[in-house]
Amino acid sequence: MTKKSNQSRLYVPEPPFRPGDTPDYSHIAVPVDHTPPRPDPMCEDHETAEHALKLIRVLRFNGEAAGDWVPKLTPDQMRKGLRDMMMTRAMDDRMFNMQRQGKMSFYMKSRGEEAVSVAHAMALRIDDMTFPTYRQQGILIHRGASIKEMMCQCLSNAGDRLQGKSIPVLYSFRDFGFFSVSGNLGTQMIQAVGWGMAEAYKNSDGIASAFTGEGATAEGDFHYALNFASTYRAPVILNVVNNQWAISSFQGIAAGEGETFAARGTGFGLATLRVDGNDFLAVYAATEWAAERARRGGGATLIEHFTYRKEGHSTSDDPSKYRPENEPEVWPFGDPIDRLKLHLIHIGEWDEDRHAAQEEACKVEIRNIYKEAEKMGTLSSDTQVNDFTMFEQVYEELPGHLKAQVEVFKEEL
Amino acid sequence: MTKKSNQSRLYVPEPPFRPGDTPDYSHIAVPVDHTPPRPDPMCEDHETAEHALKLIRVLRFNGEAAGDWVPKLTPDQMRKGLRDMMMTRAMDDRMFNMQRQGKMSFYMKSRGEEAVSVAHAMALRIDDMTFPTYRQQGILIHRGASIKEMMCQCLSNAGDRLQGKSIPVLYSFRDFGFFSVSGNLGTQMIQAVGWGMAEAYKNSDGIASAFTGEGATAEGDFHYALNFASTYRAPVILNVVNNQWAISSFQGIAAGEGETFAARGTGFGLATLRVDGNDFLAVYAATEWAAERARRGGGATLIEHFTYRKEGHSTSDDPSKYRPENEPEVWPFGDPIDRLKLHLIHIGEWDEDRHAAQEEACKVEIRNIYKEAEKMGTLSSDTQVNDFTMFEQVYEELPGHLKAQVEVFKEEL
Amino acid sequence: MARMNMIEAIRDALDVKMTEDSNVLVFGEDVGYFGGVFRATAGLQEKHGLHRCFDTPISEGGIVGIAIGMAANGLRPVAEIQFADYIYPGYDQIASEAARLRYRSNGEFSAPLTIRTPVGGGIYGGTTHSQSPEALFTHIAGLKTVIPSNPYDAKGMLITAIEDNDPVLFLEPKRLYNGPFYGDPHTPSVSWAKHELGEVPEGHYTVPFESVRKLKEGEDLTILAYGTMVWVAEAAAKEAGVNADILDLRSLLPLDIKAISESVKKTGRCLILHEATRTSGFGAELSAQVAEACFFSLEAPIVRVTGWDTPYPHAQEWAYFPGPKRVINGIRKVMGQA
Amino acid sequence: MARMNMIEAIRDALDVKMTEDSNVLVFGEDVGYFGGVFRATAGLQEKHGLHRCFDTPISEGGIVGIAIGMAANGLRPVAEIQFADYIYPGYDQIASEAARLRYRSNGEFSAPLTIRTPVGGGIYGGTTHSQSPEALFTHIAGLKTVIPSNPYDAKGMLITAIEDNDPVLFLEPKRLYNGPFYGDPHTPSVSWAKHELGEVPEGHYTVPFESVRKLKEGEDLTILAYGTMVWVAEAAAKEAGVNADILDLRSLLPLDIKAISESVKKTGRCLILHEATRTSGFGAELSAQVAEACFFSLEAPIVRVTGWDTPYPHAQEWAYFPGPKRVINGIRKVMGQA
Ligand SMILES: Cc1ncc(C[n+]2csc(CCOP(=O)(O)OP(=O)(O)O)c2C)c(N)n1
Ligand SMILES: Cc1ncc(C[n+]2csc(CCOP(=O)(O)OP(=O)(O)O)c2C)c(N)n1
Ligand SMILES: [Mg+2]
Ligand SMILES: [Mg+2]
Repeated sequence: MTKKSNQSRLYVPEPPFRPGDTPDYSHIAVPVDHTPPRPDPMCEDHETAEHALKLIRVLRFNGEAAGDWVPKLTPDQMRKGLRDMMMTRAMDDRMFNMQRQGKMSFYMKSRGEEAVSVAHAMALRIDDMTFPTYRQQGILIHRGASIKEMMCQCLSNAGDRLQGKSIPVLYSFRDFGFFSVSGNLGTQMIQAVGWGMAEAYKNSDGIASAFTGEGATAEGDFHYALNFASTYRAPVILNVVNNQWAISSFQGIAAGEGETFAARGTGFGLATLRVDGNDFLAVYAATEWAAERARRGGGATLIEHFTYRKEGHSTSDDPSKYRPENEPEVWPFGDPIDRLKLHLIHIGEWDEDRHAAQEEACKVEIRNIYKEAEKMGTLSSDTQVNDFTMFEQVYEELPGHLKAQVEVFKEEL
Repeated sequence: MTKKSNQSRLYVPEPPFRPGDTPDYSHIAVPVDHTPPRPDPMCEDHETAEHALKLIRVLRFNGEAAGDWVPKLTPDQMRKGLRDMMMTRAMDDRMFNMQRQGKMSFYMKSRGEEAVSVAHAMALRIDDMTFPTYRQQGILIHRGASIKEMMCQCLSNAGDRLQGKSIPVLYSFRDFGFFSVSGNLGTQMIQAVGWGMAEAYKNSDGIASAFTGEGATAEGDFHYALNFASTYRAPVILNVVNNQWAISSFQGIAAGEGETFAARGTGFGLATLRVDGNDFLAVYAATEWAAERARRGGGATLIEHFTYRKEGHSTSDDPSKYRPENEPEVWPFGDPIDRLKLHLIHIGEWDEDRHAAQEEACKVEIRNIYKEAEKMGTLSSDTQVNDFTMFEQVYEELPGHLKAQVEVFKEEL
Repeated sequence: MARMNMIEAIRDALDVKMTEDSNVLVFGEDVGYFGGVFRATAGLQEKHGLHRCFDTPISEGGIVGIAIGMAANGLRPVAEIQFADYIYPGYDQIASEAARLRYRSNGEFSAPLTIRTPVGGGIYGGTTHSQSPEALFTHIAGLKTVIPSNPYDAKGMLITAIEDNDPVLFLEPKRLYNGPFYGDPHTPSVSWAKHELGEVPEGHYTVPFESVRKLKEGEDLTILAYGTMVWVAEAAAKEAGVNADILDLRSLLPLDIKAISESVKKTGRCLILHEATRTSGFGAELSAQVAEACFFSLEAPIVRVTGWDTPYPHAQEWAYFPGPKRVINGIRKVMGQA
Repeated sequence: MARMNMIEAIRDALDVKMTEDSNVLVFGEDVGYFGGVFRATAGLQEKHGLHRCFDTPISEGGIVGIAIGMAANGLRPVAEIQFADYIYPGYDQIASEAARLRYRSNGEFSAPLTIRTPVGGGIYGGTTHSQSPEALFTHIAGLKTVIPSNPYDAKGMLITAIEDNDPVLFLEPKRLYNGPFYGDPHTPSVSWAKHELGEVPEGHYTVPFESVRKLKEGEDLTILAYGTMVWVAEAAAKEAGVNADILDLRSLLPLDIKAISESVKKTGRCLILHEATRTSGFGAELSAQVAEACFFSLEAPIVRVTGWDTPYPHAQEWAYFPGPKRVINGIRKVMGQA
């Protein structure tokens, strides 16, 4: 914590580095014994209080997996995780470029955060409903949703299951346990608690898992979620993806004097874990722990995924305006794909050649899918969404006043 | 914490006792060594983490004052505190009765919670702005606001400084550092942070102190207050008055699995104190500590005042509908007036006779003030507020459309 | 058939639906053991269990938020907001989320929830217990906003609301809970026991939203009202000696504009009443729609009689409330007599 | 005099006031170092210091909440809400608190704050970056709601807003930031550099709120518009070949009803435009007030041309937007040609 003045003064936090500075993150260098022990998932909440301040890690930088939290994943499962992350990244790259070519209005990448979504999804059941933000496309890829349908959504074309109603990336895939993404930050957190309460009410053992960026924890909905999850012991996982940035605002604006986002849950008596979000195995292990706890009636867990947003906030953003250009590289937690790759190589289940081949394969596969998707139209081509669909799904049935508006609209065509 | 099921089930907390039960609070019996040590007011926030879970106490039940937190108050000061509490209670009783006689539309008592407001006010400077709820009338009484004016507000009569605009008890006394009370719960918490930020911005050493009931901590505004106070290190005190009840809902509905309300601040890196709210000296000491911290640039403190709402929520409420009638008596923390009285007697600065005389004197004084106030009208008499004042103070100046409405109103007279 | 006041009718609707459908849950501040500050849920926890009717934290945003999650997950939540004046912390969840979930997911998810909340003045509630915020919700596409004026409608419309597959805001004019209110606080209250609309059928029945209820058939002018103002309209029309077509709108969105315009085309004159603040109140929309539909039939300007553009004052409550005098002045204006 | 686009004009207003008055603080999400996602505050932190222009947590309720506390304590906060679509978490603080603080304290406290926020569509922002929620604020007594349509007004009105002793909601039509927009997304954009209203005086000047700006003098009909629709009105009237009195309202509450009714009395016909959802939009209030004031001069029904009663769709943006075709159809209707 910064030293205090001896007089009350308006204090405004600032990030350590701005464009032009040479970023140096040695102060958050990563200690080997940082990882707290793994308690029983049905432990008392206060047994995880220290977890909120530490950082659960499994993957060492040398590729080794070590400690209490090493999950039981087969090489095949890990290879699937690796591939899902690589597909996610390949898709992000492709879509970003296509946006630059005017094929869609907007896009948001998740580079650097792929482990958070993919490993998390892998540790859940497919019927556990996730309440994502716009940076958890990895959940859909892992769960096997149609990438073409995802792309068509971004292109707002004839293949868009949402018929052009929503901006790119705000997917909805009920059958893949992926709740309709809202453009309003934070709102999904408390909705997930309601979903989880309904599961509990029905005596089902399904759970809900909600995501928010660290920036959006400042919304009231985050507070509601912590509070209601605590009161009704709802079977939910509340995930804070702390990727250090909220558009141009560094995490200190949302965190303030608070040491971690995980610690926000301590006062509510929730279980609280803080995990290296660039560590696929750690994310998996933490999620598995929290899912078991929720499913068995132990209540909610708040997980902070400590990671880094390697690219701009969205295609509308230029991060070099507010942070050093090389900050993503010097960020000390590495890259989630590289780290899982190294681990697989380390245990003899992967090699550089296979990796390079897979990278190329993902790229090609994404390119091919994209081509198919684009055949169904783009926003800049004649949009192939029938304009009249805009009147549908406001209500289950078209009320009288909307029928009248449809008629007025016809006159202008 | 209640034992968990081994399966997720909708859990709904319930209070330990309902009407018909014999309440037994021996489980929260009051340990002598419960009080945590008094750290330096400029300490690091985590040094107060345990304070959030314990209970600062000064007054033993035998009248002794003991421990680290004994404040330096002269007998005169304590007698003034005692008298202010007694006046507050006398006024509450009188106003309650007068409401029952139809003299005003509504009233809210603070019985059992007088130390929270009076001792808190005594430890602040009069120019420190308080942001109260409807149960801190003790602040005004301590600071010497006109009781007659307070009563006239409740009576909505010609002496009402608010000219009938607000319901009873929602006072506004700027000159006495008492912010206009809102009927919307919680909103004042974040406003107080803004006020404090303004003090800091102006390099003044004034601070703000805001109050919420434990029930209303569930509102987003409480979260905003913790967050912004933390981020901008605002010179404020955020007080949660945990009087166990929010209308008919016991504190467990708001608290959930959280152990204390003070602990809500830990995750934000705020200083957190939990104090026996029925202990005048402890409230004074905690407030003094937090005020010093805020004034010297140490930032905000969250104080939970652990107390008990001895009467109904308001004149519209009948607590025997939802809690045992004798619960207030068996509540193990005693009465704030009795406890300070006993202390003064214990140190030889007070006696039963003087106390009885003072009780009578307060009653008489309040009765006399009330008589004067009632001479200026009541809501049930011809209201002496000019109806046209309802159009004033919507804006600084009457805009055109309101001028027109004034004319329409004239037609109906 | 039973005689019920409006609170009893509402409670009965909840009871009927809770009995019929285990997906119906009821929650809100103080609604559980205690049964709500207006007693609308009294006895429901005891009868249906702790899990069916329970207290929530004081967090209107949280209440609506969990209702959305539950509704999307197949339940039929009925949330109470203690006073409509306190609905704003939940405004984002209502307007941005509940109302738009179906649209943004193109029908994949929806939020069939009901929010009940008391509105209106007449109990000396001042600025924060008297508001009528309906117009802030009729502007929100995807939401339905309805308001009954009597026990019969209250029960039938609440059942309709709970069964509706879209989110419904169900406004309860608190001044009508015990009996019709004719606008004069100084005459003794009448009770629903003495009014035919206090006759409430047992069991299940529904009252459709988009269906204006005609209180009185008349030729001189049309009066459009809803909630408390329906009864004030009746009293004022009588006192003014006019023969009014008085329409109780029941539902504001969707609106039964057909019945409304038929009436105005017949009478040629239209008076619109509401208790809410005038500017951008729902009366504005009614005025615009009536003028659009009936311009060539109108013999006089449409008149709106409303609350003032001020917060609802405490002591001046009856000077704020659009009582019989203001309504009669309005009638005179529409009739060209003023 | 300098040529400015609307963003520059807004920034200049902030700069002028920050220079003049150390009580003026500017804050909001991303407004500090970065200067705001629309760049309206770019450079202000560097020039005036970290304490004068800073980032906030993503908490619209918190932003408005601290602004109220600061304003009550003598400062002049100017808060930015990144998009008007995100203002709802702050709705309670605006409507219940900022707008009513003066009233409930009978003038002892007040909240002279300004909230700036971009509104309207035209950038493919979909349901959550395109809304025009003005009508949700014009219903709130105690608040002022204004909306400039060009750089000159933007600067002058923002200075007026900051100096106003009551809370002001300052809506910025984002589609106009770079130039007037005539409603056809397919014709190349025009820039303010080429428009006379891009001439912005240096230093301090004010534009009063309650003062309609007449774009064009005409006899055939009156067109009431604000924000983006002002320019669409101009283009459509031209294309329709009518001679319209086009009024840019500037301020919705308070409203310059005098100038409006003078115009309608002159032309006998009135078209009202807005981008927002139709039902209970501000057009309803305008329609009601115009009819009340000008009934006997009206030769045809007032026509409202608005966005549809749906959320703002993404791909169908231009089918939703009330563009020139819809406006021309509206003109024909008012002129009795359809
Ligand atoms: C209620 C609301 N306020 C503001 C915004 C605008 N906005 C979109 S993303 C964003 C930053 C979010 O940062 P964070 O929560 O950290 O998520 P990240 O983008 O880093 O994944 C902001 C301010 C919004 N979408 N919704
Ligand atoms: C936003 C809002 N929601 C609900 C209410 C209704 N209400 C008034 S007081 C109260 C209970 C408050 O309990 P608590 O915060 O514990 O304060 P206490 O009355 O115990 O002092 C409620 C629900 C309100 N005034 N404002
Ligand atoms: Mg982030
Ligand atoms: Mg309480």
